[in-house]
Parts: sequence; C-alpha cells; structure tokens
Amino acid sequence: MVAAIKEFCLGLHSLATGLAVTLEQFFRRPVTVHYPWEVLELPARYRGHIVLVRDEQTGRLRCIACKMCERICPSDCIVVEGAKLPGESRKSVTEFKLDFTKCSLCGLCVEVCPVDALAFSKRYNLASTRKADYESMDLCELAKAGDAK
Amino acid sequence: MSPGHPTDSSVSAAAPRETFVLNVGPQHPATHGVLRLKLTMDGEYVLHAEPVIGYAHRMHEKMGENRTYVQFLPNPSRIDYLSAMHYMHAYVCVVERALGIEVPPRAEYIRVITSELNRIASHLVWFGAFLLDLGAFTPLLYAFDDREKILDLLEAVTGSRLTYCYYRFGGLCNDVDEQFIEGTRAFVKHMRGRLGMYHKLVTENLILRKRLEGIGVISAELCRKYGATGPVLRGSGVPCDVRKLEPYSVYPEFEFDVPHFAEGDCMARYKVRMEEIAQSLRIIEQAIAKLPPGPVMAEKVPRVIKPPPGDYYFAVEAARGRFAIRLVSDGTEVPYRLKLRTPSFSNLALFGEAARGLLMQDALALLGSLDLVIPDVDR
Amino acid sequence: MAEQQAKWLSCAEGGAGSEPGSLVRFARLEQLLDWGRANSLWPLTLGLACCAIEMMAAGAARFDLARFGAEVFRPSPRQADVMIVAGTVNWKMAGPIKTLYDQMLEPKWVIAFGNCAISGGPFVFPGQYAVVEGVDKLFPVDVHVPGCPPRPEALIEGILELEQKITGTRRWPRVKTA
Amino acid sequence: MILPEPYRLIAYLVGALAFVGLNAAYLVWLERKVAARFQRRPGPTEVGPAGLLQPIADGLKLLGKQFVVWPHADRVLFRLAPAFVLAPALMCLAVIPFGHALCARDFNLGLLLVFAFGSVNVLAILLGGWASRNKYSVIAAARVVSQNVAYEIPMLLVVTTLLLTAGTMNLRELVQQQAGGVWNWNLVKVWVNPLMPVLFLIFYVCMLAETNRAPFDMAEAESELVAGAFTEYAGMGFGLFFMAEYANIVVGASVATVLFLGGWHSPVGVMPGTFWFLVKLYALVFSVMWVRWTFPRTQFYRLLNLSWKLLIPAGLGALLFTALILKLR
Amino acid sequence: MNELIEQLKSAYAVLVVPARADTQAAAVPAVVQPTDPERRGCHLEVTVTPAVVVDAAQVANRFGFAIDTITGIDWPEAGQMEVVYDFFHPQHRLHLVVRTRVPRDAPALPTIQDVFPGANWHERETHDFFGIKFIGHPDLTPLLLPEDADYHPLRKDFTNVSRSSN
Repeated sequence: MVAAIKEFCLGLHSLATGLAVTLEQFFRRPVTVHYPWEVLELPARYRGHIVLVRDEQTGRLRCIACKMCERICPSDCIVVEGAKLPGESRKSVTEFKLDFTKCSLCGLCVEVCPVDALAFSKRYNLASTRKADYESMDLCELAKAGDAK
Repeated sequence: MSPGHPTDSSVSAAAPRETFVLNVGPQHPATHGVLRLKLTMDGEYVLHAEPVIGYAHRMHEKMGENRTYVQFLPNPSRIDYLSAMHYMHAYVCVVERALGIEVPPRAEYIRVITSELNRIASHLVWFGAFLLDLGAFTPLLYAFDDREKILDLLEAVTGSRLTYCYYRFGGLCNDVDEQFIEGTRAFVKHMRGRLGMYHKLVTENLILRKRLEGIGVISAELCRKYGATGPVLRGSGVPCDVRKLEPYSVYPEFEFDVPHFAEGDCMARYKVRMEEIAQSLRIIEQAIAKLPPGPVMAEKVPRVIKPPPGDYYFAVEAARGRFAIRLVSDGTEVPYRLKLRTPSFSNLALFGEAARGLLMQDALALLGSLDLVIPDVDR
Repeated sequence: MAEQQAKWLSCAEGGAGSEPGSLVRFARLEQLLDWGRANSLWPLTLGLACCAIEMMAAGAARFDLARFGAEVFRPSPRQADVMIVAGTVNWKMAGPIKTLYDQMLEPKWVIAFGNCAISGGPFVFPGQYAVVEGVDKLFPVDVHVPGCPPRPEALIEGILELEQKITGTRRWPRVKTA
Repeated sequence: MILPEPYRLIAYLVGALAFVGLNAAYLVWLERKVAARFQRRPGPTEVGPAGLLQPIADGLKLLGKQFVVWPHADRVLFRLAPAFVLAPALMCLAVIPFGHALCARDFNLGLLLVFAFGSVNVLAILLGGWASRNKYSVIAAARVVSQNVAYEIPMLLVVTTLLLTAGTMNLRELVQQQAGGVWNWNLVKVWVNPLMPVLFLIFYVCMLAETNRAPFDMAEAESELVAGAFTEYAGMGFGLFFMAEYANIVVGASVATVLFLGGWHSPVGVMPGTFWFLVKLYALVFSVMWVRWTFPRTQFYRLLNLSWKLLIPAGLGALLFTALILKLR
Repeated sequence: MNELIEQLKSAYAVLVVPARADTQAAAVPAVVQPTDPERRGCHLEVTVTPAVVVDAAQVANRFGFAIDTITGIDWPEAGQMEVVYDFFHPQHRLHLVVRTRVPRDAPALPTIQDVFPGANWHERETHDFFGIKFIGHPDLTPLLLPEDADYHPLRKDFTNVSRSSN
C-alpha cells in the first residue's frame, strides 16, 4: 500500500517535471530558419547537381569530353559529346547533358574527372512543375547562363 | 499488468469468437513507411499478425550484380538511410577484405567518429518516431533539433545530409577539418545535456513507463531463433554487439559498454537505445582525443577494383543491429553475388510471434520498439 | 498484373489536369477559394523511403512547414489535399498508392519529392524489374522536386511552387542560388 | 439589463454561434501556435499577420472540398453526425454565466442541463464512426463510448460533492457564492471541504477524457486508428468534428471556471466581469494544450482502469467524506 | 573458443547422409573446413548434401547459434545452385557457414524452419529470388516481389519482366 502511494506520488511528480520541461522550451527562442526570407549557409562541400567549371585563365570550359564521368556514373545520367576544334590538340565539350532525375549525387563523376572540370552546384532548392526541367539539363547552357549573371 | 489475450488454444471451442481482419498499411502512420500488417483481431486483441513486406523492394542485390564495385558505392547508404555510414562501412570493408587493403588509421578513426554520429542521429529519429507512435509529438521535434546538429556536421564533411557517400575503398573521399572536430566536441557536450532532458521529459514519465513496462516481451531464445540482433537482442539481456564480439575497424581501441537489459519488454529496448546514445558519445570523445594525423586514403588501391575470386563476409553493428554483406567474387569488375543481410528483416520476422495476444495498441508499441526501416527490410 | 498496370497507365495519361471542371465559375469566389486552398495544403502522411526522413525534417523545427499552414499531416487520404510522394514506388506499391490517390478528394495535388518519385531515380537500369519509373506514370504530378534526397528547403520550395500553381501568383521571394 | 424574450433568443443565438465559431476557429490557430512554441518553432506565420488568416484559409479549403458519402456508409447517419456534434456545445453555452449579467438563460437546473447536453457529444462521434463503416472508425467509436461513459461517472460524482456544499445547481448562484477574493473560490475553500483541490484535479482529468484530448485522445488516436472515428470524413464534415473538439473544450473549461475558479470574479479585486472569466477560461484551455503537447497517449485499458479503479472510488470516497463533514458540522 | 570450434567440427564430422538401399547413392560425409576469419569473415565452413541441411541446422541450434541469413548463389556453368546458411553465435566470436548445392533444373531441398522459425522468411526470399523450392515450407508465396510474381530475378539468366509499360 505504501509502495503504491509512493509510486503514485512519483508518477505525479514525473508528470509535473515533464510539464516543466516543455514550459521551459516554450519560452525559448524558436530555432526555425524562415526559409524564403532567410537562408542557411551551405557548407563548401555541399553536393547539388554537377556543373561544368571554367578555366580561370582561358575562360573556356575545362571539360575535354573524355567520357570518364559518363562511364563511371552508376545511374547513366550523363551524356557527353565533344569535338576537336580546328587547330587544337585536345577535344572540347560540345554537349553535356545531365539527367538529374536519375542522379544519386554520389560524386563519383567529380572524383574521376582528370581535369577537374566538374563541380557541385549549390542549387539546393529546385522545384518545378515540369519534369522536363530536370530530365535533360544542358550543362553547357547552364554554364553560359551562369556567366551572364 | 497488461491484460493478455487467452490466445486460441486456451479457449474452448464451445465459445466461437467473431474475428475480423484489420489491414494496417501499407500507408498507416504507425508502420513508418510501407509496411503492411495483416492483423486478425478479436475485438482489440491481436490473434494473429502477419507482416506483408516488399512494398519498398529496390533490387539492391540485383544492382550489385549489375554494377562495378565502385558504381555500387551510392547504394549501401540507401538500404538503411538512417544508418548510411554503417552500411557504407560494411561495404567498403568487405571489398577491402577481399582486396587485402590496409586502411590508414586516421581514416578508420574518422570512420568510427562519423559512424557513431550517424548512430546517434539514427537513434534520435527512432526516439522521435517511437514517441510519435505513442502519441507524443513534441519529443520528435526536440530529437530532430538535435539531429540537425549532427547533420550539419556530417554535411560539412560529406556534402549530403542523409545518404552519405563518403567512404571509399581504402579510406575516405576527403579529410575532416578542424571545424568538424570542434563542432563534434561541442555536440558531445550539448547532447549529454539533452539526454538529461529527454530522461526528464520522457523516460521518467509515468504514462510512458506504464505504456512500455511489461509490454511486448521478447525472450532471448525467440531472438536467437529469428536471428534478431541489435537493440532488440540486447533488450532481451544478451550483450551481443558486433563491435565487441567480432571487432572491426578500430573499435577495440575504445572503451565502451554494451548496454543490455534482461526484461525483454519495450522499455528495455527503449533504455538500450538511450544508453547507446551515451555510449556512442563516449566513443566519439575518445576517438577525437586519439585522432592520429596522416593520410586518409591507402596508397595501394588498384585503379580497377577486381577482388580475387572467393567468398567474403563482413558484419558491422549498424544502428538497428547486425548488418552483413556476403560478397561472392568471380575475379571480374562486377560482383558475382552481393547478399545483404539486414537487421530489420530479421527483427521484423519475429513480430508475428511476439505480437500474438497483445492489444492492438501494445502491438503497435512493440512494432515501434523494433525500430524498423522498411527499405532495410525490403532492400 | 500486367493488365492492371496497363489500366493504371492509361488512367494516368487520360486524367491529366487534376481540377474538376465545373460548368459555372465565379471568378471572385474562385479566387478566394484558391487562396484558401493554397494556404492550407494538408499533406498525406506517406513516407516511402529516404526522402520521407527529409519530409519529416521539413516539418520539424528547423524548417517548419507550419509557417505555410502545411504541417497538418493527415493520415487519412480523405482529409489530405496534397500527396507528397517521398521515395521509391515499386510495382508492388503501385496499386496501394494509386488507391490512395483515388481516395483523396478533389481538389488534390501531387508533389513528386525526390528523384525516385520523379523517374525511378538511381534505381533505374536496363532490365530492372521492380521500380516504377516515375509516379507520373500512375497519376498526374503537379510539382517535381529533384534531389537524392532533396533538402527540406526544396520541399518548402515545392509547396511554394504548388501555391503559385494554384493561385497563379507567387507571394514569396525567390532564393538565388549559385 | 434584461432584454425581452424574443430579442434575448436572437441575441443568444447570434452570440453563441459567433462565440463557438470564433473559438473553434481561433483555438485551432492558438493550438497550432502553442504547439509550435512548445516545439521551438513559430507556427503559422505566412498566412496573414502572424498566421491569423490561417483558420479562414483552412475553413475555405474545407468548404471547397468535395463531399462524398461513400456507397457503403449509412447515408443518413453519416450526414447527420457532424451536425449533431456541434449542437450540444451550443446548447451548453446557454446556461453558462460569462459575466454578472451575461447569461443567456438563468436557469435553476443549469448544471444538469450542461451535463445532459454534454453527453450528446458522444452520440455524435458514435454515429459518425458507426455510419462510416470503416473498421478503424468503428473501433474508435466503441472506444469513445466506453471512455465517455466511464468518465461521466466520476465527473458527476465530483459535481455532486461540490453541490452538497453549494446547495444550488444554478450556475450564476454558484459563482455568486464565490465572490470576495481568491480564497472564496471553490478550488481553495479547503475549510469548507478539505478535498476541494482533489475534486478539481479529478474534474480536470475527466474533462480531458470527456473532450477526447491527449493523453486520452482515443477517438482520434492517430498513430493507431489512422484518424479514428473521423477517418472517412472529408471537407467540412471533418471540419465540424474538428471544431466541435474545441467547442467542447471551451464548454468544459467554462464549467470548470464556474465551479472551481470563481467564474467572473477577479482574483485581484479590480474590474470583475467577463474579462476575468475569459482569462480563466483560456488559461484552462492553454493548460489543456500544454498537457497535450507534453505527454504520450495512455493505453485504452489503463484509461478505463484509471476511471473505474481510481477516480470513481476516489469520487465516491470524497462524496461520503463530504457528507460526513456536513453532518458533523 | 577454439575448444568450441573443435566440438563443432566433431559434431559435423559425424553428419553423414546414410547410404540408401533403393538408390545407388553412397554415404556422403559433410566436409568441414576451418577458415581464416580475418580473410573470409567466418570460422568454419561446412559443406553438406541437401538431404542433411536439417541435421546441420540442428547441430547449430544445439550449440546455441542464431540464424544469420540464408541465401542462394546461382552457378549456371556448373548447372547448380548453392544455398548458403549463415549462423552467428550471440555469445562467442564464432561464425558458421553451411553450404549445400542443388541441381539447377530442379532446385529443391528441405526447409529448416522447424529448427529456426526465423528461416521462414529467409527461405521465402531465396525462393523469390532463385526459385529454389523448400520442401515442407508452409508458404512460399513471394515475399519481397509482388504476390503474383512468377520470375526469379537473381538467376543469372533473368533478363526482364514483360511489363506493358516498357
């Protein structure tokens, strides 16, 4: 009987402490980041979809269309085409298509690239009503648009 | 003192009972994903429970046979996305074992740190989701709050929040920086305080104790017969932990306990996981203190991964229990067979037997205490 | 099985455009209703795989979907307005998920959250036997949120995108990303 | 100021409807805000200033939603249940004295009326669950009935005990008895009956159970029964159930305020009246929310055990004890 | 520990399929082979004929092993399918593998689910993926694949399911 009463009192006490804990949190400041108004800073290594990198000196895309990324991609989401420009020894990229809807952001393509021509973008908040926006992203076009900005 | 139902045999045939089948899932808030339970009910008592799985089957084993070793790297973290690091650990380790690669100590230490951080994050998700099952919503948000701190740390290192693709054969894809170390130190301190708060808010709570104590008892023998592992087995009083029993990586260098409770009820499993968070914090603390300098990638990693023909097996302790990979290699670039032994599969298998005769509410508490990740069951 | 799948496929193709057509429309009232709908999108509690965790994270304190009135996760499809398909749908799940879609009442919307829901994601390879290559094969999808898994901000962006689709205007600033 | 009868009726109807409607709508908003604060997030903010238009958006959305009666459901009862659920709350408000003169009907058996109508609420949920012909709904409906029956008894026992000392069932008179400072409130009148705080606690627990609030929210037990008795309801049908939950909390909290917390009397002596009544009322409502966002749900059998094995014996004991004191005094 | 391995070895050494009078089959003993756990991840590999897998499981059960997993491996060149039973020990650092091979054109072997009820799902899964029949198994309907699936995707000759969509 004594034990039962003791347990009952302990139980009531536990309920009271629970209420105290939530009340304490009630008066703390919310931790929310108000997304469209304020944004989190993403870490440098954040992996968005890949983008083509420009060479700082020449201003040209670094990609030499060697197709290493195309071959290593586990989900077959990269299609690269390249051609030799007249009077040049290396190939340059003419078309770089990414099917972002199949990508798993593993980063193998970036690692395998021999000339560091690929990088991760920081586009973390993509959303669109059209599937086609991501099904066949033209990274060459995207690089151009990036320059314009 | 939960009233158990006198299951079939003990009731005389003279009193025919009206039963009905309740179909819980594949979309049901208590099943955490796409698990379906066929419950034969007598009123609110579960007479017979049959889990129906396969609604999240994603062919990981088939993909293993279709892709090169490197190309399979993104997959393990998607089998059980809550303990992605452990699954990656098992996969890279089994290939390293096959190739005979020696991993630099710094890489192994970082693997342990990130794995343990991931274990805490996983247990926090479980904690929140389990309490959501029990009807308490607020702890979920607190747990996710703490989890975000871990995710920030891991994201800074790996670049992703959930499905990390961080380990490589022979090491890691990049080193951690001072900021990560500092952040982890701060997190360990922060988490210790939060654990105290969780105990005050939840563990000691009268309603929760009454809901969990004595409910859904699983015996050690039942676990053995079904191959249940992890917190489920440890909640039945068996101190079985792959990290201690079949030590891998640099775990033998750390001091930590394997929490186990003999009761075998939901409360025991709850306490095991809460205690494990504390133990993981201990490991992280030690690992950070001892973190050696050096490279994070082995030097002698072949460019093309072609393990010698044979049969290799590697088990790790994931957040849900023993995760093992059996790799059969035929000497080519592609695995011949990649068998994934996932803990949730075995842990769920015993549900049918353990839930018999329980009230529906208690059966769902039992289900929550097993901590299932459905794609981990289905692979 | 194959027959049933063919049926669903044909349904999805024919049934694009999710709003029911009504004969008489009142512009002002319709606008008001749209405003109501856009600001009270109750999602269905439907977590399939990895992305579901990010969906939960979006509802948690750090990101808080509640700010847009979209935190009321309803477990019953009758009361839900938007189905956030978060994760891989395989052919075994295709039947149940199609049923869930049918059980939701008009007006209803679908957000395909994550690469798996959009197109099967990384699980698509020649000769694959399990995964539905995009839920738009089963029913019309309104907003696509790519990523593997997408960040919670992307889900919020998806909700905003959906609100824009419903009301026709966007009330929030667009976040520029590099 | 006493209005003539027909005007009074109209005033009451308009007032009660507006009060219930506003309360139901804005308590939902309040709950979302309060829950958010407990969880360290802001809650609705983007729809109107501080999210104040959120309930309106929700209402419009629900009104604009398709309403379907499922072919397998009971067509009449399915439609009737939502209408049924809000009515008792409206009726109960007729006798609640919000202020010295603000009472629709000053009625001798006011308290009896409140409990009589209050129990209709169960019927509505039962009908709703039953008519849906969904297994989850039926289980939930059965739970709700046994839960409400179980908790009606200790609640009535507590009220009877209180009435022994008060000697009236007129709610206005009950409040008037508590005039003159905090120590005259029934809650703290321990010299009249030392059990008063216990009685209040029992009443509070019963109120939680009667209004199907956490930790006793068996009717909607989301993680077990999907959406409980309302699983099949969509649109405004569901909206009405949702509103009724809050209307019932308001009624429950009002009755508690009248019985134990001195009604419209001010605790500090200044400006007694409706203001203080509402302060007390919403403080109670807040505590109900606070409890909900702190505790997990109990098991169903423990819920019944609590009533039959603890609250009812305690209530009976309190009744006998009080009768004894009164006799000895 | 080593003692336990020795005991196990001797227990398995006596595991022999008795020669049957009606067939020409001779008595086949189990092949017990200790392996290096650091290289292979297991301590003992036992190769038995399909007829004695139940006995092999019983030995494991007697020694207190828990069932780890059951899986199949398809060997089309050899015309065989291998079934691998993994057992781990909850108390000791000990991992036991039992292997057996069945003919590929009619793969069937007895179920061990009476010894380890947990084998039920593993066997069903193996049946799903490889079409190996477990004689005496109560329910071999597909577990992970759709209920009406009639294909076995992990067989090496599996190519694709005919689906109306693709």
